[in-house]
Amino acid sequence: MDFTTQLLIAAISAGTPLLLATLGGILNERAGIIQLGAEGLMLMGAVTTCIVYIRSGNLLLALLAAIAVTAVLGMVHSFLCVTLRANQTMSGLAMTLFGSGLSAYLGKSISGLPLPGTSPKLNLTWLQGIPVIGDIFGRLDYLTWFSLLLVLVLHLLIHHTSWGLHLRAVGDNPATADVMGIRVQLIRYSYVTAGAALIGLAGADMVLAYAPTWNEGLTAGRGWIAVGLVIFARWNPLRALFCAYFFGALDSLGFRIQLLGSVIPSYFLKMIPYVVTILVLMYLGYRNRNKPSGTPESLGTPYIREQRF
Amino acid sequence: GCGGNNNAAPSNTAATEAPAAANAGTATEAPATTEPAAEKPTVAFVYIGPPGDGGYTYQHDQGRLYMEKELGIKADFVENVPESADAERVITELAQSHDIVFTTSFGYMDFTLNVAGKFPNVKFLHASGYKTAENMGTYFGKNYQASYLTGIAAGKMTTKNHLGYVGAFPISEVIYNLNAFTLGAQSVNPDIKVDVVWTNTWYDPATERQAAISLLDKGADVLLAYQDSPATLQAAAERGAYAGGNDSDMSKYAPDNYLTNPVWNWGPYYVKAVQSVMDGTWKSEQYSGDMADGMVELAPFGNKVPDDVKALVEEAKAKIISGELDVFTGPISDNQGNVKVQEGQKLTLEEVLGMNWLVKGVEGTIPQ
Amino acid sequence: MQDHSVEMRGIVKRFGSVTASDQVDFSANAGEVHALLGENGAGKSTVMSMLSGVYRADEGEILIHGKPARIRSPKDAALLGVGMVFQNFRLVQTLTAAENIVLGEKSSFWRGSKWIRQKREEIEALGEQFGLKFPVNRPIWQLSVGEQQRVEIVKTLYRGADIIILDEPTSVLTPGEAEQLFETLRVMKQAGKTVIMTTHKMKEVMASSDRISVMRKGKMIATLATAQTDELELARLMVGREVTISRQEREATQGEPLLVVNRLEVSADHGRKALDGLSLTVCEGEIVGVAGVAGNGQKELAEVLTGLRTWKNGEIIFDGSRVKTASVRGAIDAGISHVPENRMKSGLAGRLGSVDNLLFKSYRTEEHSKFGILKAAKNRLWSQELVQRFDVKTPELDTPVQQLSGGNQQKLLFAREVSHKPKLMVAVHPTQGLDVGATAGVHELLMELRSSGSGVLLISEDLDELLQLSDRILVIYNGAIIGESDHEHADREQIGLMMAGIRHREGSAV
Amino acid sequence: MSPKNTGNTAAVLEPLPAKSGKRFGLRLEYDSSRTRSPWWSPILSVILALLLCAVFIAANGMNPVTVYEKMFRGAFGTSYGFTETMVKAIPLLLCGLGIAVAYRISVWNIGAEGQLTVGAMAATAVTIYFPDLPSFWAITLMLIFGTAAGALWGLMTAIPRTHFGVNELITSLMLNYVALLALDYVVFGPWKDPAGFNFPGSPMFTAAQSLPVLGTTRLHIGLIFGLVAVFIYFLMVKFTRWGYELRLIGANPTAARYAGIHIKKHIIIVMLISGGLAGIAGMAEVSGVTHKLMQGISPGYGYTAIIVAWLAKLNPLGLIVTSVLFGGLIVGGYSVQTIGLPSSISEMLQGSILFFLIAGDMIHRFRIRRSA
Ligand SMILES: Nc1ncnc2c1ncn2[C@@H]1O[C@H](COP(=O)(O)OP(=O)(O)OP(=O)(O)O)[C@@H](O)[C@H]1O
Ligand SMILES: Nc1ncnc2c1ncn2[C@@H]1O[C@H](COP(=O)(O)OP(=O)(O)OP(=O)(O)O)[C@@H](O)[C@H]1O
Ligand SMILES: [Mg+2]
Ligand SMILES: [Mg+2]
Repeated sequence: MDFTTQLLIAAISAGTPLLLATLGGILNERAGIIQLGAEGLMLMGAVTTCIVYIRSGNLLLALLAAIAVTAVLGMVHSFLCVTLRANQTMSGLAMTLFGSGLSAYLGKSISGLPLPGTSPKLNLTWLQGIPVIGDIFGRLDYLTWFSLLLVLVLHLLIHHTSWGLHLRAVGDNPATADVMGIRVQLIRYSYVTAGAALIGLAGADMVLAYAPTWNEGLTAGRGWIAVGLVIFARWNPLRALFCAYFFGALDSLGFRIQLLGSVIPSYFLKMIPYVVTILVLMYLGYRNRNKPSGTPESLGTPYIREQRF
Repeated sequence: GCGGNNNAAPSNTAATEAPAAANAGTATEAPATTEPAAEKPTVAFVYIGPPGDGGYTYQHDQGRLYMEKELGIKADFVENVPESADAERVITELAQSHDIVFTTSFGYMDFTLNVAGKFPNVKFLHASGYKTAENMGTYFGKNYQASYLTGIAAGKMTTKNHLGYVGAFPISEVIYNLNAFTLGAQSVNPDIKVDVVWTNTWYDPATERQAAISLLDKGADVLLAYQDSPATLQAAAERGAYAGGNDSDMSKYAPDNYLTNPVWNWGPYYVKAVQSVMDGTWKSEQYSGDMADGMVELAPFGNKVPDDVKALVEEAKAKIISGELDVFTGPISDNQGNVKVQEGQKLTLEEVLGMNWLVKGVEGTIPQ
Repeated sequence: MQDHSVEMRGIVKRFGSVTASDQVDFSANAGEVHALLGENGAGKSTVMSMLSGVYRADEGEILIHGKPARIRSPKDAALLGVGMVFQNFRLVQTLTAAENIVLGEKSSFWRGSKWIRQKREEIEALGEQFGLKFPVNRPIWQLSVGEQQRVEIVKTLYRGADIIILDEPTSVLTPGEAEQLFETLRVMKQAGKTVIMTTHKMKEVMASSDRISVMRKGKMIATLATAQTDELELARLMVGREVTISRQEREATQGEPLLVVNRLEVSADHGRKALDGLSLTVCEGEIVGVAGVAGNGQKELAEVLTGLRTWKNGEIIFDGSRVKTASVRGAIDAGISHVPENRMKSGLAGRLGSVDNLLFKSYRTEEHSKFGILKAAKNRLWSQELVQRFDVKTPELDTPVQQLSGGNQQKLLFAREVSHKPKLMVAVHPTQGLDVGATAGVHELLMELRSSGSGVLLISEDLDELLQLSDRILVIYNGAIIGESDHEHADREQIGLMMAGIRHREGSAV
Repeated sequence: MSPKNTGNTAAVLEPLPAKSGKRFGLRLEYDSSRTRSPWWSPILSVILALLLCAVFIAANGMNPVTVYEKMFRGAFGTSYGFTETMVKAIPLLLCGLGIAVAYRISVWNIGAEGQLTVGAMAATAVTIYFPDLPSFWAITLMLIFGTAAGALWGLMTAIPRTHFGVNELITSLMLNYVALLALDYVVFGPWKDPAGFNFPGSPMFTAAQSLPVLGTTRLHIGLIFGLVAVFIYFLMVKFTRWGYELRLIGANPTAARYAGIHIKKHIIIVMLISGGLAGIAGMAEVSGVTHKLMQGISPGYGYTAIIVAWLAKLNPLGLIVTSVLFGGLIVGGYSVQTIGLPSSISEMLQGSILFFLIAGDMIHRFRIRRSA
């Protein structure tokens, strides 16, 4: 395998939880609700997966539990932001704090215990024969495949279906969506809940794919990265794929550069993704200065039907 | 007052006057001077992580539990104490109501020293540091001995003569373990080379995994991680490579791909230290444990490690315990080609603890 | 009496302490154009919003085609065949016209290219039928206001509404476009639809409606057949007293040129050219009206003159000196005041009280602050005075201005803009949405400015207002002035033609 | 809505407008004109958060009252605990003030953590490159450097926002990571204590480079910095043109632009202040508390300060109260551990206080109506 293939594989592996969480964030924000609680949700997803998996030995059950728990938290977020019209930034921060605290609290009992298994692989023998592609796609795990599929599904959903049109309308102009008979609050609830569940699944992926055991603060800030990636990807699932893999690749590239005997301190290599994100966004901001930016226009503003404009 | 030997805190709430008002130094004076040594001291631990981290803190906590059982003492602990301003407060609070405080991470050194100055009658024991005081000692162990043994196993297991080392931070503690690991491997396999990457984190499975994969991609087939998570082991297992971790026995995470690694066994030391305080024989020292006194051990081998390798390691282990074998005995050159230890010389403990060069055969750099 | 297609009985709606709709009874029939007339804040939009499900009535009942209807959401209303074109359009800017129209449709989950093409054709056909043309495939943000309105109307038609409510539909249209709209209304009427149109422009009401309901202060005053009433009666009902409308008496006060704009080129927000070689002159003591259809550069013209926007080419000479860079502060200091088109969006800070809103432009002056510190007590007194002088009705000086009525908000805004004796006033749609009384007040203020020697650049879409006030009327089209006529020779029809971009060779045209 | 009503909000909120199908049921109506939330809402939210966490504590087999009592005593019950709480409150107050300034005009700076970090680094740079300055000059220079570095970091968030339209949330967040990595670099690399056995961390500061403390406690003069900053800010907002301009921008940015206020300039100023204050916090932390630069100089002050600011409703005087409260929460969080409760309870408390606070801010805007 050559360097780039290896890097690509590493990028996919590092990028998958980011991708899942970013997609979750995109769903949230497309519906007009900011989601800064990703870190807390990922931790909750991870801890739930661990607890249920260790206790029951059933991976599917564990994943469903993670989805269920984070979906409930997503509903709390929607209740605050959609029904009560509370400040979305603050609700997200509260979610992050509460999620980190609660996950640490709940995880005490199983901390350090190994999971019964890891993320199962989907060995596609017919693919493995093909040179480059086979190397990359022959041995991905189910969750990675799921995330790839999800990218496609969400892309099609958002851009080529009636639901997607509704979603875009709700995110950009809920008042209009409302008079068109679209149930704004329902859609917001649904997508925030679904988005939170996806972020929870990202947390599950982190434990399953990386370390087969729970430990406090295991996401190490990846939820926050996902928050950034949502903006970096400009709320677009296809771009999210590239952005997440880009971050994944840079994550791994740092080590590869170290191994090539580079004298650049690794700290600077690790800064690359953050700096690049800012620079790219600045460039895009400059280039798109005369166009709508792609930000869901109602992002952060609650919708109140009887409010005047 | 707080000199009572029942588990400190809850009962204290009834009598908060004392710690509140009194200078804490005098508060702890009572048990030290007026009561006989037979009275059991109150003990507290400060942890850097949660006891369930399955690694460093876990081992300290095992040591605490062992000590509790051996001496019949109930010891308190405070977990997740960052090596920052909080540490000093936590240590102070504990010093107000305990006779012995173990601070188990390097970053607590200066804070422990500060607090020790204010509580002359409390004994402080700090792990892995180098500063001491009248009432503050340090303790750590020569875990590089076990790293050396792990290196022997790795050197035998590799088929490509290419090992990988996932280092947390480029600090001496990691560096001398890496060097010992390399020397161990070279002792059975002179052609060996060891690639090293620094993750700059103690616990971040995703990053560690990336580091491990990079090493595997570069061709290493046996990995060792000086990290707290089993991520490296998991990544190696996925590729059918061997790996080990650090601090504790990680075999449970991937028994078939587990090699071995150094583990800490703090219990006997904690018993000894507390006992000596109880006996009134304690004095400040820089205690350095090793394989001989059992503070450092080698984890049980993984399922697939063949018997001849085990035998080889056991043989070296016996030599280390007997003192026949010293890991850092010359000639040793660094990877720039400079001779660092002359033929026949041995590094002093001081020199080991301050090590900041990599032995020949290690491919990598220490960021300056 | 025929069956009413819409009947509202005893409708009450309160917003906090305001009763926006007080026991209102209203009915409209199929096949008629029913005008709902009322001054600003009378409650027209509120009543119509309850019909369309945006607001929920506190009391009262609604019958559609004779059957009691429970309208709890816009969706309920749509199912009952009620469609509304809002005063502030309800369009998603980033979606195309077609997407906006089919929004909310559930028919096909998958939106393939075939489906889209089919819908496009349907929409185009529908537009054709009612004489409503617009680019179907372009995102809304690229459309002109008139086009956006057409999208809105087609939207209601497309959704099969047979009760169509238009809230202030003509306020954004040229006379020509308005005429076209009335034509569309006639077609809709013939198709058997119920058309309800709210407005406060009596001329239009007389020209296009069959029946008229008049509201005042949340109450329904009367419902009349158009044929049996006249403008004067309507005005009386609307305002509650006699109103005389007359052309202002005027004497020439014109002095030196105050503002000279030469071949100005300006880009709009999205890069398009908004002003393209525009030239004009405003003299002291002169009101210059700028007529034009929305979206022809009026907004940019006002912004560039008030320092909010930079220009690419051309020059602006104000009060004898050349303006070098765009600066709002520079404009304020030079004595240019600005009545922006949307007072709550850009003119006032709704959450703040009257004092803070009055201080907007003068807080930097010696009079109101020193060494960076505001003279709080003095500013309060000064505000108190202004509020009294301009007759702004506010419960307290600190009451958030968003709680004031539209007319009072506008008065407050004028108080601020006039208080520092501007040399030039750039007023954009200053009477939009104001009732007759308030409009008269604003007109009076503008005339006062004129007679005190200030220049006024009046940008309006209300041709009557322009004809009534302006010493000269310029017509803006595609970012340039394409015609001019003076007060005496102004001719409605010709101006209307020029607003549509048709230049005449006659004497008065440039 | 009276306090009594709010107690059973869950029941009240049951029939959401979207769901209610009852013909003449009750429904909730949102009244956006009730913008001012009652003074007791923060207090209530703290109480509700304590109740929520009590459930978890009880589930852990402990008596919540004992736990809270222990927590309270740890943080406020002893003079030592109280000074420690104040020590914690200092960075929270300074960062929180900076955040409040920015949030006032809707600049969502979540980068106080990074700004604090670079402030600490810059202050340390003074000790490294000018080791022998006399106390006054050392401290002054450290203060200047710390402030300037924090402000610069703030500027790096402001410029992309003002000139390139980049969302400041993401920029400030990313810069946090950059700052932490830069910190790693200097403590492992150029500024590593030569006598430190290769362990990360700068050399210890000398007495001249350390902020004066109160007696034998760790309460340092940074508290005065914080209080002075609060006071100045309070006066500025209340009485100056600048404060008026902020008020306008906060209320309606478009209108502010029409009034000739340069919003971009204000965003930049506000971010300079915001970053500068966080920078001071960083300087005070190294010079006043840790006396050396090291990893983990801030255990998340920059993030906690966001809550502190919000809980205070961006009010500078309220900030004093909330920062002490949160200082106490953190200190108390460690205290409860000695009775066997994990420290995560303190994080959970912080999170739930925030949840209840933002909910409480809104709930009084609803009222029950009989629907027609
Ligand atoms: N844009 C969307 N995204 C996700 N889910 C959607 C979307 N639109 C509708 N749904 C889901 O589809 C279901 C049916 O939608 P909706 O209730 O709007 O249909 P309906 O036929 O109009 O229903 P009814 O007339 O009974 O109210 C809902 O339960 C909702 O969850
Ligand atoms: N959502 C709302 N919240 C609070 N008050 C409102 C709201 N909508 C309308 N009002 C108040 O109700 C009254 C009637 O307003 P409405 O918009 O219905 O008047 P209108 O006749 O349409 O006037 P205009 O000619 O300005 O459109 C006004 O006093 C207004 O302030
Ligand atoms: Mg109105
Ligand atoms: Mg209206």
